[in-house]
Amino acid sequence: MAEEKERPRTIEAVGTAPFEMALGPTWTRFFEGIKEEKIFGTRCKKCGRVLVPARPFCPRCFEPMEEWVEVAQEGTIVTWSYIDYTYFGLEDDMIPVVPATIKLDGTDTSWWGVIGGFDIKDFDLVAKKVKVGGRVKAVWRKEKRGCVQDIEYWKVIE
Amino acid sequence: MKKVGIVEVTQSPGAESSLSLMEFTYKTVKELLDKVGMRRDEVDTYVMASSDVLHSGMSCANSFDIDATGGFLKPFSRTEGDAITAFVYGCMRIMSGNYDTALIVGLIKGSENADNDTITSCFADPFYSRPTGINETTAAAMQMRLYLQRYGITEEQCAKVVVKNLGNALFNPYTHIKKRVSVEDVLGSERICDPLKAMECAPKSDGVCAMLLASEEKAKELTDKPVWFKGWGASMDTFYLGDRDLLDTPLKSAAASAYKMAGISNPRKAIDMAEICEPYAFQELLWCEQLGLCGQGEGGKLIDSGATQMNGSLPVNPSGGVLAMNPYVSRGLYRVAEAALQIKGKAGEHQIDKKVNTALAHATYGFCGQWQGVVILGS
Amino acid sequence: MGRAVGIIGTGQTKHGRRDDVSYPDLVREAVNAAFEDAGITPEDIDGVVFGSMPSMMEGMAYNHFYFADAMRAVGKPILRAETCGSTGQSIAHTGVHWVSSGMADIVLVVGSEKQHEGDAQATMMTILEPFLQLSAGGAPVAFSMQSREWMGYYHIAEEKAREAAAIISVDCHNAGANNPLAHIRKRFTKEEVMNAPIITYPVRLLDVCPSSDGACAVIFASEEKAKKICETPAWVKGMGFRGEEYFIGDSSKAVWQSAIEASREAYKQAGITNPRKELDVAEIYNPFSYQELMFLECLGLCPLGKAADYVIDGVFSPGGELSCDPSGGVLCTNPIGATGLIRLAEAAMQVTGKAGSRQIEGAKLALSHAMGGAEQFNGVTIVGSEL
Amino acid sequence: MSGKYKLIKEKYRFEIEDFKFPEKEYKTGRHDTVLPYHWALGKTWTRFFDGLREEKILGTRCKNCNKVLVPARTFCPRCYEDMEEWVEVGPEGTVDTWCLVDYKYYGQIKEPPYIIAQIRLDGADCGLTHFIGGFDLSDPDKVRGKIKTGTRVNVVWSKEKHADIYDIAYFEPVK
Repeated sequence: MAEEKERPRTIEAVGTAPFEMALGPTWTRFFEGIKEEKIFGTRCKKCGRVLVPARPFCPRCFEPMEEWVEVAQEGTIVTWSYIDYTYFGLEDDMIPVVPATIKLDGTDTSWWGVIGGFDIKDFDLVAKKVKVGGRVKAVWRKEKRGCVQDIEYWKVIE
Repeated sequence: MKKVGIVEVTQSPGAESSLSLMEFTYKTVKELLDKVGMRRDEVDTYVMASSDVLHSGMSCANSFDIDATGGFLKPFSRTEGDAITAFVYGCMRIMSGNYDTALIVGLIKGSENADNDTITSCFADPFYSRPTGINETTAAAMQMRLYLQRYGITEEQCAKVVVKNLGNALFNPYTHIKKRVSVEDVLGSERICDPLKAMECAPKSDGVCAMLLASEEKAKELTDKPVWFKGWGASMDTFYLGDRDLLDTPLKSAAASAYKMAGISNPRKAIDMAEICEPYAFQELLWCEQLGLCGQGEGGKLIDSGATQMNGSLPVNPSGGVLAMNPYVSRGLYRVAEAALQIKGKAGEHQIDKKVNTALAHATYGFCGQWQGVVILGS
Repeated sequence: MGRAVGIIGTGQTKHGRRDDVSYPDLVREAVNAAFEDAGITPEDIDGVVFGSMPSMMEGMAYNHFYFADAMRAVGKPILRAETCGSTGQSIAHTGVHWVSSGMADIVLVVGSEKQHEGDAQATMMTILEPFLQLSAGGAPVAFSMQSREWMGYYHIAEEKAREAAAIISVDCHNAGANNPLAHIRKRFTKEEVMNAPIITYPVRLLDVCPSSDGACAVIFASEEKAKKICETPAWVKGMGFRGEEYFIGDSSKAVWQSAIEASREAYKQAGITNPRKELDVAEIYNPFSYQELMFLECLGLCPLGKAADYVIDGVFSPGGELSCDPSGGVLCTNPIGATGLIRLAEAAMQVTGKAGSRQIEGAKLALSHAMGGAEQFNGVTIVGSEL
Repeated sequence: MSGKYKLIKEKYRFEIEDFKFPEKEYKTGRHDTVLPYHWALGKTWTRFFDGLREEKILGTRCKNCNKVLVPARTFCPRCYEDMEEWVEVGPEGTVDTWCLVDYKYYGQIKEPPYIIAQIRLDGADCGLTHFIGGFDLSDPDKVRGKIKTGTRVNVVWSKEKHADIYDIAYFEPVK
């Protein structure tokens, strides 16, 4: 602490700024699906890929993506990690978190989710249950807010 | 130096948009590519401009924006700050000989951000300027006070800029504010930051502007009437307002460099029309002076003379300017785009009567115009 | 390529926690050092390029306004480029294009960050679209997941990857201890690194870069001016920059396409066909030791999927075939907006024999690199002692 | 900028409670940023603010151009020389220019109306940005009658001092 006092002064502040984003037709429709426990992707007419979450256009072909596809709620873990540190906005009681990218069946991309449904405080248990290539399934929250966190977690299928 | 031509431009509709930022950007870029008949991957390089604090709360704006700008796995860069810098950087990339075509995009959805002044307060240092309330509006109001005093410019003359520009905007489908107003309306509007009145301040708008640039050979291949990049200049002022003469801005040196590069000795004679960035009405007059389009202290006379009207001898902001449409980050690229459209003769209902051979586009941001940039285009 | 461009001076601050100076004074420290190194005065500068991380990092928007005086940019044209972590490379490319285009003869490029003025990971979270992407974990999570994906993709045993990552960490920390400007100047053993606590699996504490305050300035000049001003300019031989899709899952991050293509373009311009053999030094952007493994592959310095073997064999260690990050790399110093430019400054110092205690004997050709975004952007610049 | 905010833990997000956007006819999502800052003053600002705490306004003189700049600077922005000679300026000065703020925006520093001015303190060669107050600001025309370029003003100190710019409460016209 002695060292703290000797430091030249700093001014402490919290900066806040509000923002409000338009979801636009594509993501409005996507979240309507989420509220009904459905996951929608869109298919590119040119390259044929199905992207999740649904997109207005294919970033590679640059063509509008107009074909909507309801995709599976089960998929394969592409990769995962284990968050065990904090920063401003991620407090002690919010960790650990097991984030993963999951390739849903029938899609050509993976998207982010958190894995849960068991005691994730035990890292060894997590490392035993969560595997690259392992299968997972969506578990929904009862109350939906219209964001990806409406999927409470992804449950490992043993 | 190599020549660079503007092949084509597109602008998003002026009204507030219900599209997501990604869709909003994509539409304008896609329209540009379709117009020139190119695929995304056929363009050599991409330079985009967006701003982290004016980007709907998402920082590292280029991360989110790359998809919609079309830059996937293409040589790519991004300028942060006014999009006129993306235009200039795009020109540099072509002039260096590395690339033949460059797609430039400036984008913002002002409707998704907090008030303009919430954001512009963040330009100020946190110890002194910010806690004493400096933002672009309060800085501009202090600048206006000096301008009125030193040169006897009247508040009516400043109000006339609003009347002219909003009047012009009625003929431009890509503007945000569509309203015919009188000098009395402007003078009677709320005195929000005396001497500035509410109607003398630009709104915050949603706007994407996209532009395809090409090397001389390629430009001639892609369009019958390329608009040529003839010169540019930019300059920066010292940071603290108290250290400056607020009426002697770096625009003079920015303009001087641009004119030199374009070979212009008498700007008033050489320039056929100008698109000037005037987030505050009086600034159009002050900037005209500093650009050498009229004498020092003669900005008031210039607007009184009618020369800057759409049918005048030196039309200024026939598009309606920033007072009618203020997509903060992309507004400088809008100025270039509008100047280019006038040279091409494709400005539609707001095409000015006289033939435009040389046009000036100006951009500024920061307190009292701390950064100033000028681009000269030619037929 | 247009006009040839040379680096005639570089300057860096002492990096670390720099609460002793205000942000503009920090920037001025690097700018002064660059002018001193180049032996020119600010009057000689035609233009300035500035870059840093997003405004949210230090709570200052468009801070080139604030630094106008510190950079001696008053009365001069200034451009600002920014591409997250790869900003340092992007601003360098802006400077090179500016000179190369013929519109300026001498350009000063400045990158800076004062990470201790904000919360880096909380800031990183603001990169993610808030409704569609999971929002927790900051940069370590994104890059840890990438590491795990890479291990899974090439079936690299976890222990092997962990050992290779530890070797990189040990080498970088040894090099950092040797660099008077580095933030972290402490050596560690392989065992210490391998057994450090997990931050974000599989990444451990000593696999992670620090948060640093620091600035870097590099002065670029046209061929004619460079030859006149400087006895030994570092010539820009090649550049490349590529970006991938925003949504992380849209492309494979195990095979990092943007790094592959960015380096390919740079090698092509520089006429390099066998980078591991031809390069003398590589300053790779390695905020996490695992990422360096991936970069060794994607920058073409070893075959895809083989980086761990090469590193364990000592190919990229001191005395090996190619010296990587003799400055200590990002693992020892990471003022983000400056980091990519520091890579280039260090590469330029190496090929001009100015690297002091960290000089690689006889270095003639060096690669510098940076990456940024949500695992999206990669930029490469190659410099050489000969035009 | 500061406001009331809360952390929505299950979303890993903050929400600012004291701000509302205008109603929109289309679907939107609120996404607020709340971030902590620790801005380093460095030695020059530290000494300047220490001076304010002792009711002294300090500038620095450039050994090259001889100008006195306030607030104190580490270096002269024109000459780029270190500024090492400290000089006390004020407490009176003249108004260079000013504006009367009477509108609201999110993150505003104080309740309008208030006057922001550039004040050239006696002994200084530049303006100092600060407030002018101490009288009724409700009628802009009356204020225009009272404050002009060249009006003499005098510093009014805050009773409680925190070694920051608000140790000066405002400037008031000299009676």
